Amino acid sequence: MALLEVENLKVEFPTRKGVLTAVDSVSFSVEQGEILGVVGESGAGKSMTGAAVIGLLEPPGRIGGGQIRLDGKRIDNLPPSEMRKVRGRHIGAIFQDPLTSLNPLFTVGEQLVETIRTHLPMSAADARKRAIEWLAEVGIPAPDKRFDQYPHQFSGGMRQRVVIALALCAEPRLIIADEPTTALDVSVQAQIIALLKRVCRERNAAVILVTHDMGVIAETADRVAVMYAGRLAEIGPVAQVLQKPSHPYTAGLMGSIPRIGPRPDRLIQIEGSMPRLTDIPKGCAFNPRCPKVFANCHHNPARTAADRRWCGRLSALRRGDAMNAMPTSLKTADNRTLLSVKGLKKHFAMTKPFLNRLIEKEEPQSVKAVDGLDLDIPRGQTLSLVGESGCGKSTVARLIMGLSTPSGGNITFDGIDISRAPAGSPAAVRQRMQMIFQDPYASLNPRWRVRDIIAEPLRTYGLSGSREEERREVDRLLEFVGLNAKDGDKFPHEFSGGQRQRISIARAISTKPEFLVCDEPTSALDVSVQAQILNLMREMQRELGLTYLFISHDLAVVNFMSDWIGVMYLGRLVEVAPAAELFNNPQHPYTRLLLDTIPDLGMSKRDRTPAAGEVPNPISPPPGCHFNPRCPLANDRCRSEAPVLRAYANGGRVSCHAAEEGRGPAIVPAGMEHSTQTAP
Amino acid sequence: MSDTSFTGRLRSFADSDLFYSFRRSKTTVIASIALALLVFLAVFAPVISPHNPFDIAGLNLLDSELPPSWQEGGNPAYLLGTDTQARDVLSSLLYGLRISLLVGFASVILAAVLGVFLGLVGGFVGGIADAIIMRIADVLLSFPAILVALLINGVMRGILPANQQDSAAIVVLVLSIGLTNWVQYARTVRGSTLVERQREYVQAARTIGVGPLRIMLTHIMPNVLGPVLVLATINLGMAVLTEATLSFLGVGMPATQPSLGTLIRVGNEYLFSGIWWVVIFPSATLAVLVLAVNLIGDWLRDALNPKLR
Amino acid sequence: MFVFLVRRLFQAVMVMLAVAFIAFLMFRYLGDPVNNIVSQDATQEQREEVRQRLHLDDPMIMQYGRFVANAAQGDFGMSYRNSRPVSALLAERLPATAELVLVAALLSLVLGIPLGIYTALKPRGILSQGLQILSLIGISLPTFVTGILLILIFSVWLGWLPSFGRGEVIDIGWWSTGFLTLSGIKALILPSFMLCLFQLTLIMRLVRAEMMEVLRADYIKFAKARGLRNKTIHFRHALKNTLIPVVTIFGLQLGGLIAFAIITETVFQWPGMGALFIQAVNFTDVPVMAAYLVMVSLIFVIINTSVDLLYNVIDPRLRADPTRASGRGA
Amino acid sequence: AEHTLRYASAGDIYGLDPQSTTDSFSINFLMHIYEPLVRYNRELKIEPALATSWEIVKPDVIRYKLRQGVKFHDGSDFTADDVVMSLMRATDDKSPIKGNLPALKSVEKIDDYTVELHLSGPTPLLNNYLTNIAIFDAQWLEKNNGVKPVNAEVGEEGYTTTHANGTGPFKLESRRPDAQTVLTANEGWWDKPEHNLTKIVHTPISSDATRVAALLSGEVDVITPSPLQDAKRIAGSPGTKVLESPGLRTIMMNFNMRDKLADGNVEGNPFKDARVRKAVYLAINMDLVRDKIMRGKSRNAGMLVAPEVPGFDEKLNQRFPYDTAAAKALLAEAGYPDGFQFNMNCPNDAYVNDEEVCQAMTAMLAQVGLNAKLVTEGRTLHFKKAQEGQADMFMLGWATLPMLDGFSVLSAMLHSPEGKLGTWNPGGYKNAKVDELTKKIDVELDEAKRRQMMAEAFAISEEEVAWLPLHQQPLSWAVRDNVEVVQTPDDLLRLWYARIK
Ligand SMILES: Nc1ncnc2c1ncn2[C@@H]1O[C@H](COP(=O)(O)OP(=O)(O)OP(=O)(O)O)[C@@H](O)[C@H]1O
Ligand SMILES: Nc1ncnc2c1ncn2[C@@H]1O[C@H](COP(=O)(O)OP(=O)(O)OP(=O)(O)O)[C@@H](O)[C@H]1O
Ligand SMILES: [Mg+2]
Ligand SMILES: [Mg+2]
Repeated sequence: MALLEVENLKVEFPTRKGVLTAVDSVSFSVEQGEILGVVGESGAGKSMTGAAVIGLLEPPGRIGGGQIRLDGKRIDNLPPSEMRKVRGRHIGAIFQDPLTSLNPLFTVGEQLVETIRTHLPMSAADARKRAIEWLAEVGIPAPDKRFDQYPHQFSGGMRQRVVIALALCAEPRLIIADEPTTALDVSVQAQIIALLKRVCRERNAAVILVTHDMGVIAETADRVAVMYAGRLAEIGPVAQVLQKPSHPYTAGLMGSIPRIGPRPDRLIQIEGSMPRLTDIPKGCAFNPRCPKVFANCHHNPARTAADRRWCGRLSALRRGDAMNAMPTSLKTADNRTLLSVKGLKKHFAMTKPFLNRLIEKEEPQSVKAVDGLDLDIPRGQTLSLVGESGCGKSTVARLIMGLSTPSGGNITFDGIDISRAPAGSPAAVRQRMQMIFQDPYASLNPRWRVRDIIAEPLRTYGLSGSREEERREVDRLLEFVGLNAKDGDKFPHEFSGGQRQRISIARAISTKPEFLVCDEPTSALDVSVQAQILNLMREMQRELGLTYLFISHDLAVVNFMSDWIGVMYLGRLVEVAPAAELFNNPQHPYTRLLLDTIPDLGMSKRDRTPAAGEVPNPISPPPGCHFNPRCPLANDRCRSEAPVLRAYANGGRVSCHAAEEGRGPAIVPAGMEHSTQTAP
Repeated sequence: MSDTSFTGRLRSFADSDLFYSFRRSKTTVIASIALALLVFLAVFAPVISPHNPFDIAGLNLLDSELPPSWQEGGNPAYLLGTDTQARDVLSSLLYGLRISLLVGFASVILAAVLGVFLGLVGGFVGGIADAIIMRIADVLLSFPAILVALLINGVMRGILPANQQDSAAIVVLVLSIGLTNWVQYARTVRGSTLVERQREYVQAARTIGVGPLRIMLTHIMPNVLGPVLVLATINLGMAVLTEATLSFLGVGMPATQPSLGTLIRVGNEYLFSGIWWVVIFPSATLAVLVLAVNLIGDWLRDALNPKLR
Repeated sequence: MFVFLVRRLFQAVMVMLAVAFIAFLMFRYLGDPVNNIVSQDATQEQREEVRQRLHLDDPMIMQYGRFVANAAQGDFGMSYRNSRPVSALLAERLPATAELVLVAALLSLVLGIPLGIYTALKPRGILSQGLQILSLIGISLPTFVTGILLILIFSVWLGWLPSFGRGEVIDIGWWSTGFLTLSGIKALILPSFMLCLFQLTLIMRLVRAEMMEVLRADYIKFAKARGLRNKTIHFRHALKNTLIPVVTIFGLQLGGLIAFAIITETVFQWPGMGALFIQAVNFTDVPVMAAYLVMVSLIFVIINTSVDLLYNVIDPRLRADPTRASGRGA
Repeated sequence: AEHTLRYASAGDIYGLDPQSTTDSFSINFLMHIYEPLVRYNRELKIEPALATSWEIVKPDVIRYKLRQGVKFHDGSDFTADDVVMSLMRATDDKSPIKGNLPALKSVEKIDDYTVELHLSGPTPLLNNYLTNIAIFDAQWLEKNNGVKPVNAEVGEEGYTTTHANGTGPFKLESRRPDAQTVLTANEGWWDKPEHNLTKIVHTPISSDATRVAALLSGEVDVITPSPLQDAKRIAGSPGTKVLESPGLRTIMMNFNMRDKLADGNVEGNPFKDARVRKAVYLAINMDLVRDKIMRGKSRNAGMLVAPEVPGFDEKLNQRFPYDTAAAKALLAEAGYPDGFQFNMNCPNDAYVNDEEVCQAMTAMLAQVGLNAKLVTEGRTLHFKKAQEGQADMFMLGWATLPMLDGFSVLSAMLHSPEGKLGTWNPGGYKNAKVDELTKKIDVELDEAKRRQMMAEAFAISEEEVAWLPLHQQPLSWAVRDNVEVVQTPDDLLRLWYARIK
C-alpha cells in the first residue's frame, strides 16, 4: 500500500461568478521514501494540491471531491482537531519563502521546541537537546548558540535550513515541499535541495517536491507529475517523462527550456498561455494550444489514472524536433562598439544619521555596488551580465540608463559621453536606448490604458504626431509584439504576465531604439512564456539590428541570448568572454561555481557537490580578491591583493591570480558534460 | 469589458468586485442610503426646511419651546418642536447638518489635498523637503489633535478682525481641523510613494525622460489614492465630531449659525429640563451621520485591502 | 541605544519649543488677562500697572524667551488667577489626571484586546458583528453627551455611582491617590469609561484588523503546517505580532487620552490638569496654559520614547538597530 | 448632632487669601473664615462685626471701636494691631485689591481696641468698602512672612494662599484646590451662631448639568447657581427645591457713541442720536424675554440699579413701553427708515442665559429693521473687546458690589471717561450735568442729598437712553428640602445663616 494515495481530488473555490475548480480529478500516489516531483506553470494547481493534502486550503477553498488516504486511512474528511495531529507529525510542509515562514518574534529554538513538544512526549530539556541536534543536522554551525537567536539573525539559506528542521523535527513520513528554493539565490538553491534530499533519504521520508525547475526535478525526483490547468497532464518516472514525454504539453515544456550547449535560433514555443480557471476549455484543457489537436480533444477530458498515455494521440513531438536548428544567421557584424563603459563605479553611502556618527565616531560606510567596471558592447550583439543577487547587475543597468549617477568612471554611447546626463537627456541619445524591466506586474502603471503606456515615450520625445498617427503607430507596435490592436484600450490587469512583458517591449521599441537594456526580462515568467519572449527578443534583434545588454542569473537563458557574457561578483567583473568560450572553458573559479549550480536536466544523476558558503555582505567585502573566502584555490596573495582583468587566449578576459599563475586543476565544469552532447 | 463610454464604465463598475462586495454587505448598503439621505437633506436644506432659522425677524418668542407636533401642545407647523429661541428644531437641524457636513467635507478635503501633496513631495523628492515635512508632521503628531485644533483656532481668531469672526467661523474651523489632520494623509501617501517610486513603471517613465512633477502627478498619485479614500471617509466622521467637541469647548460654530455640534452643546443644557427634543434630535442625527460614515469607511478599508480579500 | 535616546531628546526639545511658541502666539488673542485680575472698576492706570507688573507689555518674543528660560529650570511662573506657582498647581493636579488616564488606558486595553481578538477570530459571527456596530455607535456621539448620559443613568436614576469628583483620596507623599478607597474607585468608573470609550473602540478595531492580517501571514500557515494547536497559534504566534502596531497606535493615542481628559474632567468635575487648563483658558491664565501645553507635549514625548523602547522588548528585529524604530510608519 | 452641609458652586475660590483677589465669590466664601470690621446682615444692611461702633471724627477721619475678647482660630487675640496691619496690607501698592478701598491713606492705632482711618477725602461708602476687607492676625502674618500682599512677581507661593487663620464662624480643615474645601464650625466664635452646622464641604462643579445631577442624586445639599431651565425638574423631584429671587445684578446694553460704528453699513454713528437709542429700547419686548427665556424669574429694569441698591428710585424704574410702531417712527425720524447694520457683542458664560437674551434681542431688532450682527464669546474676550470699543452694542451686568450703591454705576458707567471715572464707559456717553453730579456725590456725606443727586443723574441718563437697561437677572439656587439658607440679592451664600433639619 502506498504511503499517500490521492484519488480524483477536486479543489474548488466558490466565487460570485460560480464555483471555480482549481484542481480537477487529480490522482496519484506516493510510496514510502519516494520523491515525487510536481511541475507545471504558475497557477497550474500545484500548491493547491499540496495544501489539500495537508489540509491547509485557505477558505473559501475546499475539497470538492475525491479522497486522500494516508496509510490507507482517509484524511480528507478528518475533523480539524484530528487533522491538526496529522500535520507536522505525519505530514510536514515546507513553503517557498524562508523569510516569512518563521515567526520573527520567537527564537529559532523556541519554535523548534514548541513543535517537538506538540507532537512528541518529551521534557523541555530533551526537546531542547533534540532541537539542537536538528540544527546541527541541517548544517547550522554552532547550533547551541544559534538556538537562542531570532530568524532575522540568519541568512536566507540558513533560514530555509531551519524551516527544513522544523518540518522534519516531529519525524513525519511525508514532506510537502512547495518550491523550497525559489526565493533563494542560485548558489544556495543547490545546497538546500541536496540537504532536503539527504535528510529525507536518511529517514526514509517521502517528499512531494513542487517546483517549476525541471533541472531540480531531473536530479532529485524519482517520479514526476506534470500539471496543467488544474489537471494532471502526465505522471511517470522522471527519465520517461523528461526524455520521452507522452503529452504534447510536456513535450513543449521540455523544449521551451533553454539549455546550455550549442545555441539554437529559436526555442520551441507553446503558443498562448494557460487558460484562466474561469474558462478552461472543454475536453482536454490543453487543446487550444496543442499542435497535435484533433476532434476528440474537444470532447474527451483526461483519461483515467490507469492510462499512462494522457493525450488523445501519442505524440510524435519530441524535444529533438525543436532542435532542428536553423543555421545561425550570419550577423552583419559591424564590430564597432556601441556602448562603452570605463571604470564605472557606484558607491551607496550607508551613512548613519549625523548624531550617530558624531557620538559613535563611526567612519562613513558605503556599499560598493559597482566598483570599477569596464565593458564594451559591439553594435548588433548581445552582452549578458550574470551573477548572484546583489552583485550589482541592476545597478549597472540603472547607471547606463541614467537612472542614477555614477560615483566614478564614464559611459559613452556611440561616442557620446552620457555618464552624467540624467535619464531622458540628451533626448537625441536617450531615445536611442530603452529598457525592459523584470517584473511585468510592476513595470506597467496599473491605472493607465495600454495605449497610453505605449504612447508615453512617443509623447515625451515629441514623436507622436497627430492623434491618428499615434493611434496607428501603437496598433502597429502591438501587432509587432504579437498582441491585438484592440488590446490598446485595456488595462494592464487584463493581461497575463507574458502579454504584459510584450507590452513592455512594445513601449521600449516605440522610439525605434538601437540599444535595449533588459534586466531579467523573463525571470518572473513561466518557462513556456519565457520561450515566447526570448524568441521575440531574438527575432527583434535579427530584424531591427538591436544591441542588447541582457541581465539574468539563469545561465541557460544567457546562453540562448548572448554573444558575450560578463560574470560579476560583488560589483566587479571577474570574467568576460564570448558565450561559448565561457561555458566550455571557464577561467575564473567563480564562473565554475556558477556553472556548477546548474541543475542537470540530462539525468546524469551525477552527485553535484554544492559549493559552500553564502553570498557575502557587500558593505564589508573581504580584502584582496573578493571571492577568496569561497574559493578553493585561494592563497595568501588572493587574500591581500586584488586581481585585475587580463585578457586570455580565447578572446576573453579574467581577473584571477590562480588563472594567471596556472594554479590548481583545470576543473571541467559539470554542466559541460551535457552541453557538449548533441540532442538525442 | 473595456468599453470607454460612460455607460460602459458604469456597467463595468456594476460588474466590479468593489460593487459586488458593496452589495453583499447589508450594513454598508443601509449606511450608504442613510448617508445619501443626510447629504441630500443637507444640500437641499433651504428648499426642504419649513422655516428659515437664520431669518431672525421671523422668530417669535411666543412660539418657543413647543414640543414636537405629535405631542400635546405641539404645533403642526413645527414638526420636531421649537427651541428656546422659537426656532423650528427641524429647520435648524437641517441647516446644522448642512454646516456640519460642510465643515466635515471641507476640512477632510483640505487635509487630504494638503496631505497628499506633501506626502508625494516628501516621498518622491526626499532630502531636505522630506525632512522638513516629516519633522513638522512629527511635531503635530506629538500633540493631541484637539489641542492643536484649539491652538490653531485661537490664533486664527486672533488674526481675524472682530467683525468677521462669525462669518469666518466656518473657515476657521475648517482650517483648524484640516491643518491638524493632514499628517495622517501625508504619512500614508509618503509611505506608498516610497514604495511606488521604486516600482518599475516609475523607472520606466524616468528612462523615457518624463519630468518629476509629471511622474508624481500622473503616475504615482493615482496609485496611492486608495488608502487616502479610506482615511478620508473615516476622518469625515471624526471631523464632524471634532467640530462638536470644539463647540463644547466654546470655539465651534456660533449659536447664530449652529452646526449639529452647537445645537447639541446648547441643547445639552436642557437635558434635565424636559425640553428633550432640542437635544435628542440633533444628537440622533449626528450619531446616524457618524455611524454611517464609519460603517462605509470600514467596509471600504476591507474592500480596498488586497490582503483581506 | 544611547544615540537613539540623545536624538529623541533633541527632537523632544524642538517639539516643546515649537509648542511653547505656538502657545504664546495663541495667548495674545485669547483675551486680556488684566481684565480678570483687576476689579471691574479699576482705572486705566491700575490696569497699566498690573500689565507692567506681569510684564505683559513686553514684546512677544521677550515674553517667550523669558518663559523658555524659566521653564527650563522648572519654573513656569505664577498663575494670574490664584497667585500660586504654576508648577505647584500642575503637580497638584497631575495625580488626578494620571490616574484617570491610566485607568482609561488600561480599561481600553483590557477590554479592547480581547474583544478585538474575538471579532478577528470569528469575523462572521453575529456577536462579533454586533460588537463592531455597537462599538461604532459608542463613538458616534460627542463624548460630552455620552458623559452626561452616563451621569443621568448611573448617578441620577440608579444612584450607583457618584456624578462628580474623585471621592475620597489618600495622600502618599505629594501624590494623592483614589485607588485606596472605595469611594475613590467608584468615582473613577464613569469618567474612565467615558474617556476610554473612543480608545476602546479604536484598539478593538485595530487588533481585529491586525490580527486578521497576521493570521494570513506565511509563518502562521507554516505554524499550522507544523501541527501546532490553535490556541498556541492564535495567542502565542498571532497575538504577539498583532500587538506591535497596536503598541504604536496606543502610544500615540495615550496623548489623545490626556487631551480628551479635558472634556471628561469638565463633565465630571475631575480635579485634574485638563480642568485646570480649561479654567485657565476661560481666565486667560497664560502661564498655566503655556505650562500645561508644554507639560502635555513632554508627557507625549516621554510616552512615544517609551513606546519606541518597548519595541525593543517586543520586537527582536529592532534590538540590533534601535534607530529603525523611529522610522515606523503611521 | 453632626450637621454637614455639602455645597457645590460653579467655580472654586482662587486661594485662601481674601486679599489676593477681587473675585466676590472667593471673598465671600473666605468671609466664613475671616471677618471684616463691618458686615452685611440677612437684609444686606451693614452691621457691626469686628468693629462694634464707629464715628466720624472729621469728614476724612473715621474712628472704629473694636470688639473685645475675639480670638483667632489659632488662639491669639484680636487687637488694633491686627486691623492696622490688615488694612495697610490691603491697600499696599502691590495689593490686587487696592481698588476696593480707594480712599484709605493710613490707619492709626489709638489704643488696643480703637483705630482711626485717615482718608483722602469724605467717603460716604467707607463701610460698604470695609465689608469686603478681611482682618488677619498680625503676628501670624509676621511669623509667616505674609505682611506684604502675595506678589505674583516673586514666583513663590504665599503662605496665606494655602493657609488660613481668621476669626470667623468656621475654621479651615482641609483644602484641595478645585476638588474640595472643608470647613468646621468655630466653637469659640464671638457671635451667637444662627447656623447649626458642624461642617461645610464645598466642591466646585463647573458643568451645569453635573451640578444639577449631583443635587438630584443627593450628593450635595446646596447648589449655586441652579440653571433656570432645570428649575421645574428640580422642584418636581422629591427632596429638592429651588430658591429663586431677583438679584442685584442689572443687565444692560451699552451703545457705541463714538464717531463711527465698529461694523456698520452707514456713514457716521446713528447711536449718537438719542432717538435711535430710544428706538432700540422700544423695540425690545422685555416681558417676553422674562416670560420665555428667563422663565418668569427675572425682574425687568428701567433703572441701571436694583431696588436693593441705594440710589434706586421706583419712579425711574418704569420701562418705556414696548412699541415697535413707535420705534420705527423714531428711526424714520432720525433718518433711518430702513434701519441699519451694526454689531452686538454678548458673553456666553457671564450672565444667566446671556447668549439667549441677545439672540432674542437680535430677533426683535430685526422686526424694526435693525440688523444687529451678533457676536457671542467667552467673557475674557467679550470684556476685552467691549472695553477696546470693538462693539456697537454690548452686554454688561453690574451689581454695584462691593459698594452696594448707585454711585458705582454713575462713576464707572455714566461719567465720561476721565481718570478713575468712566472706566466702564467705552461707548463714550458724555453729559456735563451727569459728570458734575457724579463728582459731587462722591464726597457728599449727607445721605438724603446724595440720594437726591443720584436720582437726578439717573433721570438724565435715562431720558437720553445712555444705556439700555434690561433686567435684574434672577438668582437661582437649589437645595435639598432639609436645608435652609438665606438668599440675599447679591447672590452670595452666607452659610452662617444656614440650618439643617
Ligand atoms: N482564493 C482563491 N480564489 C480563487 N482562485 C484561487 C484562490 N487561490 C488560488 N486560486 C487559483 O487556484 C489555481 C491554482 O493555484 P496554485 O497556487 O495551486 O498554483 P501553483 O501551481 O502553485 O502556481 P505557482 O507556481 O504560482 O505557485 C490558480 O489558478 C489560482 O488562481
Ligand atoms: N539605492 C541604493 N542604496 C543603497 N544600496 C543599494 C541601492 N541600490 C542597490 N544597492 C545595493 O547595491 C548592491 C547591488 O544591487 P543590484 O540591485 O545592482 O544587484 P543585482 O545584481 O541586480 O541583484 P538582483 O539579482 O537581486 O537583482 C546590493 O547590495 C544592493 O543592496
Ligand atoms: Mg504555488
Ligand atoms: Mg537586479
